[in-house]
Amino acid sequence: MDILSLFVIVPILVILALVFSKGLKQARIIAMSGGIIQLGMAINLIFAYIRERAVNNSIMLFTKDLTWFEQMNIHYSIGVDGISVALITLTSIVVLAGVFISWKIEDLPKEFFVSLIVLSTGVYGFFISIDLFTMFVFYEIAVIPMYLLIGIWGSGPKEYSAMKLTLMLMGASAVLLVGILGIYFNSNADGGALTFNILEIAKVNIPFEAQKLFFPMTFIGFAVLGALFPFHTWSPDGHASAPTAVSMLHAGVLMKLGGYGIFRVAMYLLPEGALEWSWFFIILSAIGVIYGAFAALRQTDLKYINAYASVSHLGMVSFALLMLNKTAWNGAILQSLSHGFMTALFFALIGMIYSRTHTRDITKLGGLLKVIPFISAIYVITGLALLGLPGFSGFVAEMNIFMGAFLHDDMFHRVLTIVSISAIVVTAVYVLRVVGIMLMGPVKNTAYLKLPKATWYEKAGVMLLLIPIVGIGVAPLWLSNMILESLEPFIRGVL
Amino acid sequence: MIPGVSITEILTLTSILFFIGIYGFITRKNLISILISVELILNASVVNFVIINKYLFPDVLQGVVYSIFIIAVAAAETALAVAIIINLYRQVSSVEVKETEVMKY
Amino acid sequence: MNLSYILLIPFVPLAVFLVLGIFNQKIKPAVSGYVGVAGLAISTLLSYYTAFQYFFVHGKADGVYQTFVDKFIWMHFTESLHIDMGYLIDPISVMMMVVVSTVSLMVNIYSRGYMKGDDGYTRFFAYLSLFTFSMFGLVLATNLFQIYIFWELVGVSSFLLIGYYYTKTSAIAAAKKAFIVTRFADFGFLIGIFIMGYYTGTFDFQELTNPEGVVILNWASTSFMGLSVITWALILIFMGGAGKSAMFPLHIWLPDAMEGPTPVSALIHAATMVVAGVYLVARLFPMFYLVEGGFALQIVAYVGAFSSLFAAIIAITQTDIKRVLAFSTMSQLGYMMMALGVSGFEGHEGVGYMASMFHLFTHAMFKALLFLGAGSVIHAVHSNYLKDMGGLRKYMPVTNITFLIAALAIAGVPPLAGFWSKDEILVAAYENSQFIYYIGVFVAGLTAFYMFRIYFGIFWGKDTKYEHTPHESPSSMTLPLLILAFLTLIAGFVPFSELVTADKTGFEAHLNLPLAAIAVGVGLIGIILAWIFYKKENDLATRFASAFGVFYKWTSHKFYFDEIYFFMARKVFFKSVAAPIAFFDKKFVDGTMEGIGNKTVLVSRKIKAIQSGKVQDYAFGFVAGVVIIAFVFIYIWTN
Amino acid sequence: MDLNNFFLMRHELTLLVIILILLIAEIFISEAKKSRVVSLALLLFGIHTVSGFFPLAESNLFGGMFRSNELIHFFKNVLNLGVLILLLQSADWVKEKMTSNDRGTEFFILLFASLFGMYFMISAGDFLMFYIGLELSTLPIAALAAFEVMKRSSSEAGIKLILSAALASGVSLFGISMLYATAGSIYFDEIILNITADNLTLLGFLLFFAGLAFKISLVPFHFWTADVYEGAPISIASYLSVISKGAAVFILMILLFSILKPLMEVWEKLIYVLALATMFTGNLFALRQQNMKRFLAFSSIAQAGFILLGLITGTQLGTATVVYFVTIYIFSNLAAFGVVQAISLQTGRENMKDYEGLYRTNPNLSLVMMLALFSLAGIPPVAGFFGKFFLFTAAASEGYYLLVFLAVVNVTISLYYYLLVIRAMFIRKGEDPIPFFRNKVYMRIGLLITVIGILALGLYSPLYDYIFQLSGILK
Repeated sequence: MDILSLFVIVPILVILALVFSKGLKQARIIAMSGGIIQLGMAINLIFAYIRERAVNNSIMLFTKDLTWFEQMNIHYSIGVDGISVALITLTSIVVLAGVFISWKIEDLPKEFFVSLIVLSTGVYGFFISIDLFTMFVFYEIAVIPMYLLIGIWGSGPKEYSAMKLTLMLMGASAVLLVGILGIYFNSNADGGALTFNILEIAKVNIPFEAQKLFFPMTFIGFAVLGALFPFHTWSPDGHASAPTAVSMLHAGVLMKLGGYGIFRVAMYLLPEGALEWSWFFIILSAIGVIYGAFAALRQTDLKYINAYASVSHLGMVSFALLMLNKTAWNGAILQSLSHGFMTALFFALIGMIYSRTHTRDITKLGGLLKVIPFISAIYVITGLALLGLPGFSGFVAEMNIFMGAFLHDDMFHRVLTIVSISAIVVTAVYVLRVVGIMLMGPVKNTAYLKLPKATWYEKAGVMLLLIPIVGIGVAPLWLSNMILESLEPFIRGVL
Repeated sequence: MIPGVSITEILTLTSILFFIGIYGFITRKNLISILISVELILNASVVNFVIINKYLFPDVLQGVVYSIFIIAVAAAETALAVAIIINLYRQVSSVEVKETEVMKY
Repeated sequence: MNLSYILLIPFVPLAVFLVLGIFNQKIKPAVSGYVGVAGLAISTLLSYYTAFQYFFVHGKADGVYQTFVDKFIWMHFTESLHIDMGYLIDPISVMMMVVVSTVSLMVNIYSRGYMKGDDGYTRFFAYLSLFTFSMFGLVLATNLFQIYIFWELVGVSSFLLIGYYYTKTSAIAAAKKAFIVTRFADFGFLIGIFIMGYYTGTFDFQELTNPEGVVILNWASTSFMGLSVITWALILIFMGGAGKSAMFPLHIWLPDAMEGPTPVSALIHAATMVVAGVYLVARLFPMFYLVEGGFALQIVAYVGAFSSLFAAIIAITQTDIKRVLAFSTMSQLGYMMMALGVSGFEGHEGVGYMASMFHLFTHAMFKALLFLGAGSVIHAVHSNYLKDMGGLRKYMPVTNITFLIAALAIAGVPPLAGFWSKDEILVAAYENSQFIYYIGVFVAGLTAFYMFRIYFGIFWGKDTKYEHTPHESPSSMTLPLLILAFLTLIAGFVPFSELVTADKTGFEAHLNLPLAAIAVGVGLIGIILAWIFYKKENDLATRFASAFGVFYKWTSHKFYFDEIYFFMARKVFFKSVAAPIAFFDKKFVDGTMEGIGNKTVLVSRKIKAIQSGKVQDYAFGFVAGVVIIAFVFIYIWTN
Repeated sequence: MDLNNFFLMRHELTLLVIILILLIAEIFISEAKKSRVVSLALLLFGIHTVSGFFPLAESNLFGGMFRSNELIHFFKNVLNLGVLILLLQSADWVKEKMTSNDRGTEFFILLFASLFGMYFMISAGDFLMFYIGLELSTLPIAALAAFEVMKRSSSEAGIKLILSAALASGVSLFGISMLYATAGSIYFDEIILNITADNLTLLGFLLFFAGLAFKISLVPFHFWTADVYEGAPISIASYLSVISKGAAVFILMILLFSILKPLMEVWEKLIYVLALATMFTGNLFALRQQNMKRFLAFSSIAQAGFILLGLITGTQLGTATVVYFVTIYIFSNLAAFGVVQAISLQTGRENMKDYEGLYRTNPNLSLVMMLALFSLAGIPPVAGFFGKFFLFTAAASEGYYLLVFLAVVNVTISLYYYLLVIRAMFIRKGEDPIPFFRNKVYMRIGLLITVIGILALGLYSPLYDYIFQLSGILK
């Protein structure tokens, strides 16, 4: 059994185990052990990858190829490069943290964990697959459970949000599907056979007209998941209604599928299309960056604030991707990672606060730093990380993005770059606004004076997410090297 | 082969017959008369087959055979339809088509 | 020379921070205080050792102070462009290390008394250590990006310390203000760095500031809007410096920052962090001086001069002693900037540079002393306001004496520290531009006046009746006062012109008597005025105030800058940008998406009548369909 | 032709035998033991289904009126499977009918007769055989639609079906007569030789097409569908929605791809238009349905629209994808109808509102339903996704990207109303959820088979490749 397929098989086994489990206790134990195993696998994968990379410099490592639909030339073909490895690790960590955070879920626990793990399976599959069809399959597998997760275990207008989220993402995948088919039927442009295999297609130079037609479809198809302005409106409602762990997984991991897909499919396979269209999407992304920040400035619901923050930060990801140079791309990947950790951590903390105070309205909260010091302190730290404080992952990522964006010295890029950079100020404002109103100040509600302190599993979840944030922030070099070398083929492909 | 009558005239006749049937089907209020209109439609095609066979391809009798089958099937069809209509009559003691508008939208 | 031990200087405080931070709840306050002090003591000793080694033993090679660098690559941008981490040892960094460690140590000792009994005592020391670590990092930075990194960290620790009393709304507001304003400045700084990096291909100070280096030699390669991009970069970088050093118009955060505990004000907002801006300019001085004929440097000079004047004027009218000190700080920082601005590079022309560093050094000592003194006063009378003070000399002699020394020093009375450095600055200004010189002299007078205004106000003046009689502070607080007072006395005699100069060679500094005389004279005038006004209780001051009328009002309201900024932030950005965007998002962007959905459902309601349930309608539909299709495909849509 | 290639009609013959046996059984089995007929019928049909899978040579009988080949065999087997599942699902219901009022054997007889008709329709070699098959497959269903004599809605459904069917067959007959006039023969093989795209031929083709479109219930020939489904017994509704629709699609495909190929540039436009009309109409009507049967009726209309995406190509790929999709669709839809059947059998409730909170009382049923709906909506990893994806691939292979795009938009719309059901079952709690009940064994087996089908058909790729290789036979 090869090291990658395990990432699909182990979750399935866990699901089976869950199906036969009884009650909350068993369910969460199984889910947790499953999560730990996957985390172990992910870490093992990193080392295995580094070892393998030393001796083998093919684009994808640990590749495996099983023919699936012979006649359509569809394969179950998998492989990883540095980028996928990093994102897989992110996933495994967030999933485990999510399990910890939803330790006390009462309603249908079994089903909850099952759906959660189905989702993660989809994500893993998406990251490891290098066959467009397989990729697409996993993509949808990852998206659909959201409906049940939000619908059943959510809060507020959950049915509405769940439906909205699912439909918008499915609509996106509709556009995406057309794009993929377009790529597929142009993959024989050099006289070869039709294929879904990304690496094969990358060798083909698809006719310019086709690229021009299908790049935007593929891009938007993925970008909706990446909350690209103006297709982001599913995310605030969705996140607000979703249960904590789901918000974590969704914002932390699922939205990363967008950026990854844009990079691996849209830009890698349709480089000329990317060049042709970059200006347009750069504008959208830049708008998204600043727009999300300002929108966050106005919200009073913690989850909305964080959701709009995500819009802003993921805007940076697509912004960076469209800069079409190594530095910015490196930044984009790092940003995906760091945003994954940070936003997951944020949602976790919000969940803890909510579970204690039963409100997410910052105007109703206050002085939490005095009442629940641990959670509040971590919240402050995460906030600082979010506003790009050195020593945390966000800084590293943003610096790469901005530097990369600065490598274009024409007016257009300069202006938009500076606009995007100005977001760091706004970010500071809305982060400090929350910190100031909610954590500091006098305790508004005396009932809060005896809120329970953080429990062990909450601490575990938080630490799990905090460590990588700091780790990347303090010693980014090894990670960024791992990513940079994986960017080589893209450079060759796109530039 | 009727002398002095060309195929076009007969075909015109059958077409008229056909559309009379259609018209009847759409306008009649009574289920039985709707059935009759159906018969008209079918007969139009029956005549068609026979005529076409006779005038255009007289050597093989495909059309004629076909028409016989149509007649047979039409009979069966009508019988069944009447049976069902009777069944409805048992319940609502009427054979008006407007009795069959319970299910809609 | 082997300098690896220098790493300990920043990392000991870091370790202290981590220990205190993580075991915050577990550690007993007393212990944490000792831990903090001990940690700082180590750093201080090491920095003194380094200073000694550098300046007097190994530092000089054939008359020039060498620069020792040790660094490693922290992160790659491109193959050539990367962020390094490491330490850079040259005169100013060593000097700064001494300043930082000294003041920091003093403050740590002082705080053990000042913060006694405060819950969060441990937290306080943790923050202090964090700040010290970041400050060392900033000082030792080898390149622009490293300095930026620690720049931000310093800002954050300042945020944390200002907001230390986090239940006090004013404190929170001040902390946020400080962070956001500096953040805005750093936005410029960052862009400056990027421009610099993009056009010069390096962040490294040595390559950037090397007078014969490629960077400086072909500064004119690219230009933008009539100025060299390098100049733009420098201006933007200076923006960052101005933000930290509270230069006009980015000064508004500094007065409010006084909401923090007094030791913090002494450490961060008087002695160390706020001089970071000056340090940054000094760090890049060759560029400022040599690129485009020192255009950027001119800006520095005038901003500095104006800020010093502006702040001095405001300081006169403030009634909160800490705010007076804050504005005085701002004014002194302006002095330093001004000095850099008017400085030359080679040999004796570099006197301004030397003077500014000198003033930085001395100012750190006596301003820290002033703050700590004020702190001990506040500690005694539990108020920041002059009206609640007076006649304290009887109760707290030590504070009185030390405060007086410091006041004299800042007023530039020989032979105290302030006199020497201030004199050098005025010399530099005089040699460069009369205008700036006169401003400098005038400010010197103002400084003397407002400083003695509060001195007399606190220790002399009316005999206030105190509900519980104030008493001298504990030894843990007076000790640092005495030490600093001592330093203030001697600091002036440090031969800076040999040690810290622009071209690192050192020159023969000589006292320019006439200028010195003028300066001292003005200072004395100020003191005497203050004596007249505030020595005894009288209404002269109020009468003068009313005489100035509007001007006084404006001044006492700090020329309404806070209001302007508040307006910008609240009304313009929050109400006129953020709110509309949020609205737009809900109504339009979201509205469209929902509209699509609702329309679909609506349509499906509209068309339901087609399924009428009448079999004949169905038949009609059927036939009509056939007819239309037949018509279309036979007559219209045929090719 | 001699006896042993007469045996090439194995499917038809065995089915005929079964019908006869049932007739005899009807006569000789006593009232008390009537319900055994069900088991008997199931047994016999099971045998028939299995026997259908034994290989069978190509055949061309009655001077080309009846022809059969591997693809057709395969499809007959698929139909058999479908009917078998359907029988399993409706066995209990039929038993109930028998005990209440002594009827039920004719249910099987009529059903098999209709299936018998479909066999002939599929393997028709000329228009006469085709027509007989068509009618033979329609009329019994009309009778069955009116099977529940005590229910007014049932007989209304019967009337609507028979009348519409009569009209449709009348129209298509008129069309056939025209084709006969222009081509000079009713034999497909001869028509191919001398068919040309002149106006009369076109008109004939269009009229004829309408007749088949009626069975597939394409817009605007679909109006009868919803009402009949709602009124008729559930098993009949599902029979109409899967078996007869599937058969009609299949024969339509054969005709289009073989004898009507010369008219291609007409019918591809026609199908383009009808596909869009059908998908949108079906979905838009399905949006607000409350009655599950009606809901599934409109959803099945929409599905028919998707099928057209495969038909439009006229290539081997198209054939393969259509057959593949229909196979999957049969399983998915039968699963959905099966659950509806089970619930209405136990509680007589058929509205979406009654399904609220179903998961908490009957998890297994709701899971089956969820799988079925996901398969219909085309969500991986269940089979429906692969079916749809391949249909779209086929359409895209001919460059119909816009059509594909609109189709996928429709998938999203359809997802909406499928999710409504899932919402009712999983998310809503409901005032009085359907209490827990256990299904009878037949029903369970029936549902089990469908579930296995839904899961396996997609993931087990060789099936598709097999179909593709079979599809080579056409053209």
